Amino acid sequence: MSKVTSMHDAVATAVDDGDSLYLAGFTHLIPFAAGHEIIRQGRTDLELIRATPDLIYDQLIAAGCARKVTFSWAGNPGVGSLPAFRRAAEDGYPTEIELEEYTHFGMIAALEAGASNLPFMPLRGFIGSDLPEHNDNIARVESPFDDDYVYAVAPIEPDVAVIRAQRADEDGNAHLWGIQGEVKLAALAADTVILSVEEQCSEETIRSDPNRTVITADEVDHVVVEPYGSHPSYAQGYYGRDNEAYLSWAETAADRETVEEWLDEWVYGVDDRREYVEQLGTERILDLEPETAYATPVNMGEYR
Amino acid sequence: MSKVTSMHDAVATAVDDGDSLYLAGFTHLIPFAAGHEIIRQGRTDLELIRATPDLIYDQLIAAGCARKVTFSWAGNPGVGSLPAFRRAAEDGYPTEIELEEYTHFGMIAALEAGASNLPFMPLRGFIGSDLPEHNDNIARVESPFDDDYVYAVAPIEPDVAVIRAQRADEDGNAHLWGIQGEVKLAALAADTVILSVEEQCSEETIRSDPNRTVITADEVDHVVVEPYGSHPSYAQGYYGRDNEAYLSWAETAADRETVEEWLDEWVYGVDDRREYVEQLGTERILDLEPETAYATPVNMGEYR
Amino acid sequence: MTTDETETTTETDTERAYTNSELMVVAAARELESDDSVLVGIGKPNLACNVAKRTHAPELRMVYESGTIGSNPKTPLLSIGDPGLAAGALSIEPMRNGFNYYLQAGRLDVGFLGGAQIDRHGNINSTVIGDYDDPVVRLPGSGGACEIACHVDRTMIITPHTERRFPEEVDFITSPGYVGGREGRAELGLDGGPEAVITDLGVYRFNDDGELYVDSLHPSATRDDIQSKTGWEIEFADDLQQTPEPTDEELRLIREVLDPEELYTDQAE
Amino acid sequence: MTTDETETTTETDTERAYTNSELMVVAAARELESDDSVLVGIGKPNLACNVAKRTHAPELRMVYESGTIGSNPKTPLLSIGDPGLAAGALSIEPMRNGFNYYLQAGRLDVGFLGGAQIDRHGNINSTVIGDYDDPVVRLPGSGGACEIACHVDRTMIITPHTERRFPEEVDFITSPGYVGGREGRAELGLDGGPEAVITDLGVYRFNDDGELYVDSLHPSATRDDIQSKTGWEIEFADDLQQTPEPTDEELRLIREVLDPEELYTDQAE
Repeated sequence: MSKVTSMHDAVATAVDDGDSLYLAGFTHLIPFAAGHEIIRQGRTDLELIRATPDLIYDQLIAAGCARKVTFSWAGNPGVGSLPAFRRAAEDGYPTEIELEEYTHFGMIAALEAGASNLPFMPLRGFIGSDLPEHNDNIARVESPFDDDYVYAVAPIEPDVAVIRAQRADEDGNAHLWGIQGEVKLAALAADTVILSVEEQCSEETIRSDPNRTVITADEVDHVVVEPYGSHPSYAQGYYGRDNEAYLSWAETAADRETVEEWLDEWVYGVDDRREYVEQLGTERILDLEPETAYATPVNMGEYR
Repeated sequence: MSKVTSMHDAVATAVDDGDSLYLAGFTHLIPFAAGHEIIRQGRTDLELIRATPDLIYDQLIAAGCARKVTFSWAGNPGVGSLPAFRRAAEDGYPTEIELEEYTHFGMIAALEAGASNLPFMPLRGFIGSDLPEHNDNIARVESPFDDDYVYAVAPIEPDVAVIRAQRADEDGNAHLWGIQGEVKLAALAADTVILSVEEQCSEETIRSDPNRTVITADEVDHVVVEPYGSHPSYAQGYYGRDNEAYLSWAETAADRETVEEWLDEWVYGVDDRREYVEQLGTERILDLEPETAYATPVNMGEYR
Repeated sequence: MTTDETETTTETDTERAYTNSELMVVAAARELESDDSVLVGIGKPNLACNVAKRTHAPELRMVYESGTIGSNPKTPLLSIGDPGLAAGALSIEPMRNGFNYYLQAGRLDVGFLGGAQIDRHGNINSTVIGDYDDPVVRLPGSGGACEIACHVDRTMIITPHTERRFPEEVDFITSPGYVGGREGRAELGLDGGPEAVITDLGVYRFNDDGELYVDSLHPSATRDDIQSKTGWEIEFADDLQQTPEPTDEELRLIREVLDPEELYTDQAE
Repeated sequence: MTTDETETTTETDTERAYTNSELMVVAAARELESDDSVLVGIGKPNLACNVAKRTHAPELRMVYESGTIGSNPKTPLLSIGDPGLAAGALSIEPMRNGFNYYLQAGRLDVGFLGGAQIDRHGNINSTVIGDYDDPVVRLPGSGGACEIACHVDRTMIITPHTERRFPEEVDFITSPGYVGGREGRAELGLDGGPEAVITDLGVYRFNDDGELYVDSLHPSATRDDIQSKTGWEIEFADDLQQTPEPTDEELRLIREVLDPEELYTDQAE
C-alpha cells in the first residue's frame, strides 16, 4: 500500500506542537527539507533531539519552534558554533530552551535502549566526566558478575523521527549507503516515522539487495520523495555537501535580523523543497555532483 | 600485508588444545572445512561455542575433540537431533562434555558483551524460564531508572573464532552478503580470528562497497581461500545447502561405528578441502549452483 | 507466484482425503490475520504462513529467526537459514538486531513453537526429559523459543498429541506460557501468551485462568483420544466445535505448491 | 595518490617560512606510528594523520567518528562526515558500532582532542565557561570527546595556547585526563591517558604524577610566553628541547596536497 505523500502533508499529519522530534543523519542525509516544512507550519514547543543539532536545529531554534534541545554536540561541523542555539541557551532568545546533554556514545546508547525496548543501556562512557551530575538519565550500575561498573542511560523514544535514504519503494522499504549514523536507531526508537528519499524505486530493487535495507515498511508511516532534500548536507552518490552554506551560516545567524531575512528567503519564501531547489539554481546543484563510481556487484543467487 | 595461508597452517598456528572456539555462521557460511582440519590435527579438550552446534560440532564431538559445549540450540536444522552431541551429553561418549546453555538471544547478547568489552549485556530474555538456575553467567539486574528489571549475561570471549565470507582481500577485509548471523560479533569477541572465503578479491573491490564489509583486516589474523569451504551448508550466490548430507547425518551419526567410517572417509581420508570437494564430485557440486541474480547497483560517487 | 501455482488442479490431487497433518497446517493458517508480523519456524509453521498468505492474509509479513524480513521463498524450506529466505527478502538483519529490535521491541505479533512437553498452563519444555544435570533425553534446547514465548502477542503451539507430551507440569520450563496462570505471567512483566495449541486431535485454547481447554475436536478424534493422553483432567468447551475441514484450495496449495515432496506433511491417509 | 602529489615542487612553496600552525601539524604527525589506529578529527588532526601516512607511517589506520574505517579521502575534509570519507573506505559502521565495538572495545590507539580549557592534569572542558546551568559561554559539548579520552591509549591535544585556556582546574570536566593525577585515572578503571599537548608555543607532556610539563619549545616561543598564559606554575623539562622544524617534504604535503586552500593552517607568516 503506497505511503507516498508530500512533506507538507506528512508534517501536518505527524508533527504536533510539543512533540519530541529526531531529525536523523550524522552529517549525511540530514532532513533539511523536513525541518523547513516544520518551520513553515509554525510548530512550537518542540523537543529537538539530535546528536549533532547542526544548522537545521539552529534554524528551528531561530524560528522559535523549540522548548528543549537534547544533544551531544551542538556545533556547525567543520566551521564553529551554532549562533541561534547559543542565543537561546545563553540569553533565552527567541525562546528559553532546556538542555538535556549527553556524549555521542551516551546519546546513541539511549537511542539503542529506545529502539530495543530496554529500560537502560550500559556503556563505558561518562567516566571521570562532570556530565552525569547534570543529567538524571545517566546512572552508575554495578556489574552483577564482578567488581566492574558501567554507566547506564535511560531510553530515548522520540514521538517522531524523520529519516532520509537514497531510495525506497512506495511502502517505505529503504536502501541507504554511505555513512549510516544513527538513522536506523532513530527510526526504530520513534513512534512515528517520516521517510524522505532522493528517489522512489520498485520493490524488486529493494528485494534484489536486502542487505542494503536500513528500515522496512512496517516501521515507516509516511514516504516523501524529495530530491535534494538534504541540501546543504549531502546524499552519497547524488550530491556533495554545499560547504558555502555552512560557512555563510556563521555570519547569517550571528545577527537576529539577518537570520530572519534568511528564513524569509529560504523557508517562508518557498512553498516546498522543489521551489527551494529552483531558487538554489542549476549551477549550484551541478557543482555538487560527484563522478560516478559503482559498487562491485554481488550475486544473491536465485534459488528455485 | 598478505595474511593468506592454508587452513592447515592457520589451524596449526591459531588453535591449541583446551582453547575455546567459535565456528560462526547461522546456518549460512558455516566453517565446515576449518572444523575438519581441527579434527585432522587431533585437537582435544576444546570448548566448542556456537549458538547452533549443527553437524560440524557433532563431528568434532564424535571425533573426541570436545570437553565443553556452550550453545543455545543443539539440533540438526530441519532434520532432528545431533546424535553425537546426545551420546556425549547423555552417556559421556566418546568424552564427557560440560554444557553451558543459553537461549539464542542470550547467547548473542553474551557475544555482544564480549565484542563490546562490556561486563554484561542486558536483555529481556529468560523470563519465566528455568535456564537462569542452571547458568551462573545469567543474572537478574534491576533498572536504575524505574521499577523494571532485565536479565544480564556475562561476556563470551572465545580464544579463536573462525568466520567465513564470500570474498576478502589478502589483508582480510571481507564482504559478506545474505544471512549475517553472529559472524561479526564472533570475530569481534574473539582473541584470534581465522577468516575463510570463497574467493580472494582486490582491495579496490572491498573499497568500492564499504557498507558490505563485515570485518576489517585489523581484526583478522589468518586468511584462507577455500572454495566450497562451507559445504554441506551454503554460501549465498555460490552454492545452496546440500540437504542430502544433513538428512543422511541422522543415520550416519546414529551409530558409533558408522560415524567413525564417515570420519575416515570424509575427514581423515582427505588432506584438505580441495580433496574433499574432489571426492564430492562435479555433479553434486553443480546441482547446488543457483541461478545468477545480481543486486541492483549503487553509486558511491567519486569525490575529488 | 511460481508457474506451479497457476497450474490446473488435477482431480486426484485434492480428491484424496486430507490427513491430520494437513488439517493442522490449515487450522494454524486460519489463526493468522493479514496485518500480522509472524516469526516463522520451519516445517508446518512455514506451510501455515504460506497458506494464509495465499488465501485470506495476503499482507502477512514473514520474519525468520535467521534475520530475514519479508521473505518470499520460492521452494519449500530446508532450514531456518535457507538461501531462498535471503534472496528476495525485503531486509536481512544480523541475528542480534532480529532479537533486539524486532522480537524484544514487540514488533512481532505471532510466533510458532513446538516442544517435547506442553503443560496445563502452556509452558513448554524443549530442554530435557528428566533431571537437567542427568537427563534421560537431552533435547535441543531453547534456540529462539524462550524469548518468542516472552514477546509475541500470540504464541501458536503446533505439535502431535502423543503419550506423555501433555503432563500437568513440564520437567523444565524452556519457554513460558501462563506460568502459574495468567496472573503469574503478568507478574513477570510479560504481555501476550499462548493463543492456541494445534495438535492432530484438536485445537485447544486457554481460559481466563490461563488453563488449557479443548476448543474444537478434529473430525477423526474423540474426547477420550485427548483425555487418555493428557496428564490432568482437561476441560472441554461447553460449545465444543468440530475443527473445520481444509478447503480444496488449501489442500491444493499444500500438495502442489508448498510441500509437494511431503517433507512436512503426510498427504496420504 | 592524486596527480597533485607527484607534481614537482615549485620553489616558492616550501621556501616560504613555516608557520606555527604548520609546525603544530607536523609535531602531531611525528607522534604517530605506522601500526596505530587513529580516531581522526577534522582540521589539524586530519592533516597530521595524512602527513604521517605519507611520510613515516604508511600503514596508519584512520577511523572517523562517523564510522568510516580506513578512509582514503582525496580532498581536504569539510566535515567529519564528508562523502569523501565514505567513498573508498574499507568499511562503514553505523555510529553505534563505531563507539561500541571500536572505541569502547579498545581497538583504537590514538585520539585527537581540542578544548576551550585544558588543566594541569590534562582534563578538558568543551562544555561551558562559567556555571553549567547559567553559562557565560555555551560550548558545543562532548560529542565523541569524553569516550575518546576514556578509551584510546594515547590522547593528543592540539590547541592554540591562548590566555585563559590553561587554568589550573577546568570549569567543567568534559573529557577526563589524569583527573586528580595518574592514580585518580587508574581508580576510575581507565588505562591510557593524554600523551601530549601540542600548541603554537610548544609540545607539553605529563610527568609521573600526571601533571603537565613543557617538553619542547617551538623556535619562536619563550618560557615566558607559556608561563604568562598558564594558570599555575608550569614545569619545564630539565633537558628542554627545541621542537624540530618541519621538513620541506612535510611543508610540501600540507601546502600542495592536503590543505592548499589554507582551511586549517595559516601558511604565510
